[in-house]
Amino acid sequence: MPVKTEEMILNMGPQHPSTHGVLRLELLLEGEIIKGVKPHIGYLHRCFEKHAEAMTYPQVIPYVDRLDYLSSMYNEFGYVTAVEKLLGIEVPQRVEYIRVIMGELQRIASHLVAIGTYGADLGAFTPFLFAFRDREKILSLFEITCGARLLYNYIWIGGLSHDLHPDFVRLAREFIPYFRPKIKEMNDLLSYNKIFVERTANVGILPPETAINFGVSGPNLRGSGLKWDLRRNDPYSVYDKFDFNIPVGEGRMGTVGDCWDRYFVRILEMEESLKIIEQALDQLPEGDVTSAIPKRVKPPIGQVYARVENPRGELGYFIISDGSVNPFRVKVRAPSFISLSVMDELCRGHMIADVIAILGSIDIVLGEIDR
Amino acid sequence: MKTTEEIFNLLKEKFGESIIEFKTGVPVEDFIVVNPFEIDKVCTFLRDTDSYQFNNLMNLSGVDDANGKKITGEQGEVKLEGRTFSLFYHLESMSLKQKVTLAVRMPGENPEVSSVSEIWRSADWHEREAFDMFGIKFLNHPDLRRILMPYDWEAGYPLRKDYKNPEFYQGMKVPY
Amino acid sequence: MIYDFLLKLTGSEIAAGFIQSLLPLFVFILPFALIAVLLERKVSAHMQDRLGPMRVGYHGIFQTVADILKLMQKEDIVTDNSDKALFNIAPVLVFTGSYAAFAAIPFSGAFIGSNIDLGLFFIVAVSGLVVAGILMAGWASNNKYTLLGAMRSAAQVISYEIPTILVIITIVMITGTLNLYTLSELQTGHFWNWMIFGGPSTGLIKVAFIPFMIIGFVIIYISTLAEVNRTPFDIPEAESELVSGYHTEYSGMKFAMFFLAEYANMFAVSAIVAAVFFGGYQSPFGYLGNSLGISWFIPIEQFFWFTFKGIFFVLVQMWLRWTLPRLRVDQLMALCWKYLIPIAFVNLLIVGLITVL
Amino acid sequence: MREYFNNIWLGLTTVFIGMNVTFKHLFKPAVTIQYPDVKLLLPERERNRLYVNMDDCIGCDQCARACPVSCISIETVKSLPTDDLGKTSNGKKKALWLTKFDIDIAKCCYCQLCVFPCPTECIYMTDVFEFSEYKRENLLYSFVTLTPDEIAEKKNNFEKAEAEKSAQKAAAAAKKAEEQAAPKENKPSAEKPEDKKE
Repeated sequence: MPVKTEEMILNMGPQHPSTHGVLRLELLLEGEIIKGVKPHIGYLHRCFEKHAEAMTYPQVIPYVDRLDYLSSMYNEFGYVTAVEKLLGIEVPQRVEYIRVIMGELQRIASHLVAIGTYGADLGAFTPFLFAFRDREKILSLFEITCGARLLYNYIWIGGLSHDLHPDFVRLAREFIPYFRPKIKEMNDLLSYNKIFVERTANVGILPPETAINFGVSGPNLRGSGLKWDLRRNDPYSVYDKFDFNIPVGEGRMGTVGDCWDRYFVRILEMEESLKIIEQALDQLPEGDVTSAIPKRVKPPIGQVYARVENPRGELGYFIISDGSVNPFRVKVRAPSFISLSVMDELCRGHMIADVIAILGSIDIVLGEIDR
Repeated sequence: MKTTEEIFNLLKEKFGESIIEFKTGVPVEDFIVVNPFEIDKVCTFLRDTDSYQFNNLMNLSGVDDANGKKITGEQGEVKLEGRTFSLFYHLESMSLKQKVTLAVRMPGENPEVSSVSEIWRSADWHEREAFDMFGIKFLNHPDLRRILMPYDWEAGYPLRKDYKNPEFYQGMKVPY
Repeated sequence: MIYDFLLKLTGSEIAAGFIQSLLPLFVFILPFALIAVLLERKVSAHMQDRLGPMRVGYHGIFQTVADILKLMQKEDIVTDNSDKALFNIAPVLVFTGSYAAFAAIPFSGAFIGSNIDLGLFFIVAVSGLVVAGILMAGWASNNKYTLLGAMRSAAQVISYEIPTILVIITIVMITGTLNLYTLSELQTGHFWNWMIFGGPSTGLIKVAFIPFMIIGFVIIYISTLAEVNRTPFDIPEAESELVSGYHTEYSGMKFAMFFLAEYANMFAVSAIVAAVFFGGYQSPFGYLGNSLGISWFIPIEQFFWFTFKGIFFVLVQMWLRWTLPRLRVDQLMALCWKYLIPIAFVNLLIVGLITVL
Repeated sequence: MREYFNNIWLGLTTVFIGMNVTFKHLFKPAVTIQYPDVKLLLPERERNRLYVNMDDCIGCDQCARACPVSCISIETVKSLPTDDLGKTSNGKKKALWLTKFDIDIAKCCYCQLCVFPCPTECIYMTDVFEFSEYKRENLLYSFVTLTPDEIAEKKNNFEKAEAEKSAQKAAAAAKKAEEQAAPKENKPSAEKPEDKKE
């Protein structure tokens, strides 16, 4: 007699320890094997785009902070890049350098969360706390600069809210040699651990063609072996003045584009970010950071799409101005939003435990997905 | 590297009437306006032709142009006549490093457009979002559901400029 | 000895037996669980550059007491559509399984719950009750996560009993006894008489045993770790996947039962490892009681050494838990069936050959 | 076969490497602090609870307009020419009675946008961060220094003056009142320098 089997639907989330927020995944299971994944999002929808239409341009910045709350600096960076393009203003060199330093520090902080929570998702809790310990150092750097640890409102249109704190350069320079050995420690503890490798290598393979077609960007795309980084391929700000590598996935532990590659690209990127910070601190020019801030932001009628390389990928802002002080339309091209849409493709044929591994490796932030 | 104008001229040659207009002079960005029902063909062409290779859809955003004329109906209801919705497609060729912006315009009463989700899978969720926020219908979309709003949201499409919050949703008061 | 003492004290065999059977619970399991929970939290905290509980008492030593008080006050939630009878029995059964294992564990020369000849066999067999309890809990909760957790757990515990038993057979082959008391007595004297160093055998054979004994020890340690569902084998609970596995729906004291059972189990398997490979309650250097001529002091020393060894292995379990990520369910099975069992089997074969020689 | 033994080797060695790392950390001092007993020294730019120094406030409403979440609400009443409201610390003359200056700190998003436009630097962020309350109403901070009676009086005075004004229709008096009442609203803040491009 043939055994009768039934497909089971398992709801993962919205309250679940490792969905990184309020995400609901509807898993179609056969035993423990995934037949399909249907993400349901919108639990954190805060109507950013509607709100933005009622705000003036500078007032949007605190809202932008709250999109991807793990990389607020970079969200501001992207937004002001777009608005400045629309206004057609040049910002002083010092401002650009400080933005780059802040952006790269934020990238490290964000990757630390990604790596740490990834470890926690796979059951290793210690790397998670190690990562958060180091992230605190970066947040303290932000705190002395602008007074906030998470939602900065620091990068303003045309400038910055504050100049660097007198201690900042010294503390940032101290941070770099402190942090380098921590990356090695993380590698010892997690990256090369056999169990970790077993869990992540050859899991959730994302071939580069699929990645491009899905619009996946950032470390996820680079994990698939494609050397594509907007800092290099479509330079903005002063990124063309720095010397850094673009790490890509090489399939060292399995196939190119698996979870381990995506994870390890983040580890390598932290080192590259350190390099950029070092160079930027060396080259940091003097100047006034508030001199180019316009008194009244009132861009001409027009539209702009500007994008930056957020820690999670290509963060784009599409802004339409109708000539008033309020933006007519702000659309955010959120990298996590796109990354999450690949879930179904990545998860099929894997097991429940792999859903967690894959979800962690694409590093989503629900605040950005739901906006 | 081709400029938007060159692409426009080439497309105009190929597709004729489907390519409606070339907008330039707007600060920062030029764009090409395309017929909403031909956008999928144009996009397929742009992706698959060797000299374009627009393999990446960076962004797709709906816009309520808010341009209609207000007409008060017999029962006092306000209608916007002649309003349009737009969609902007930001394409990029990662191999040739060129970008182009396409746009389509749809009438406000029945905004319909061909889906490009077959061409770029990234368009899938973007289109669902545009449907969710503006009520733009994408023909041939595989799974056109609301994405950010609740599936049973009946008060309309929130990013339309004439959207009004409902009083109640599922018995809960909405403006808290 | 304790039994005789109790018999004299109470004058009734039933009372003496009853008191003696309760002794490990009150003298050992409960205090141990209190200490171990705190220890776990402290160890993990210090490994992660934190301090852990610091509020209740000096460095938080009464934290677990506070937690237990909290758990007792908690509402006992039974979900509507659960199978109530099974739901209530399951935690008891799980705890019974781990408690029963303590019956045959020789805490010291003078105190062994039940000195049965099939001690080792009894422990392995009675641990099987835990699986039944876990399956019950998973099924009765009527929740997909608990069910998955229970299924995983059953598969895991049953699979990992095989390498455990294979290693035990290896030992039995050398010593010729399943009685834990006799086994411990065999390893008396100094630490080089422990099984890990070849046991009581002498000469070249002893040296030849050592590498295989170490392999056997590693295998039994890994597989017992898996049997008690600790990281890296905690997939039945797999916090990040299955919320918390089979005990997701439990709260209050029923949850505490599972918790207690986990810690009791941790000690039980550590005790087996200690008894089988590390001389049980035997001191590594000889006894103070012997040299001082105080004979009643020896059992106390033995108790100390036994707890010391047990807690040491519990500590290593914690250490592993806070270092390693978790395996996936198929990898767990692969580790058992592709690595541990074949190696244990080859080990058994070689040790058998050496014994024959 | 080689892979098999390699797996075993890697499995054991990497586990030991990891255990070595955690073991070393067992003896490192903790990086955490015992929070309510020990508190971090907060940097000088710390951005926490808003505070308004009412002595300096001229009621210009610029902070309320800068706020992206509208958590500041200000109501003012024009003063009579006979009233003396004193001067702010940087020498500005006050011309408005503040009858309401409420900050709903529960709504505040700590963005500091209200601080920069203030012409007298009277609204600023302090380093107080422990102000949780059991009731949301308690988070509605009122900074007004006038008592309700005084507020009623000032309102009354103003209405009377208005009534008088309209009754008398004395153009000269009205002009004078307006001159004094006009708030120095559009004065750019000290923080925000003039934009050179405009």
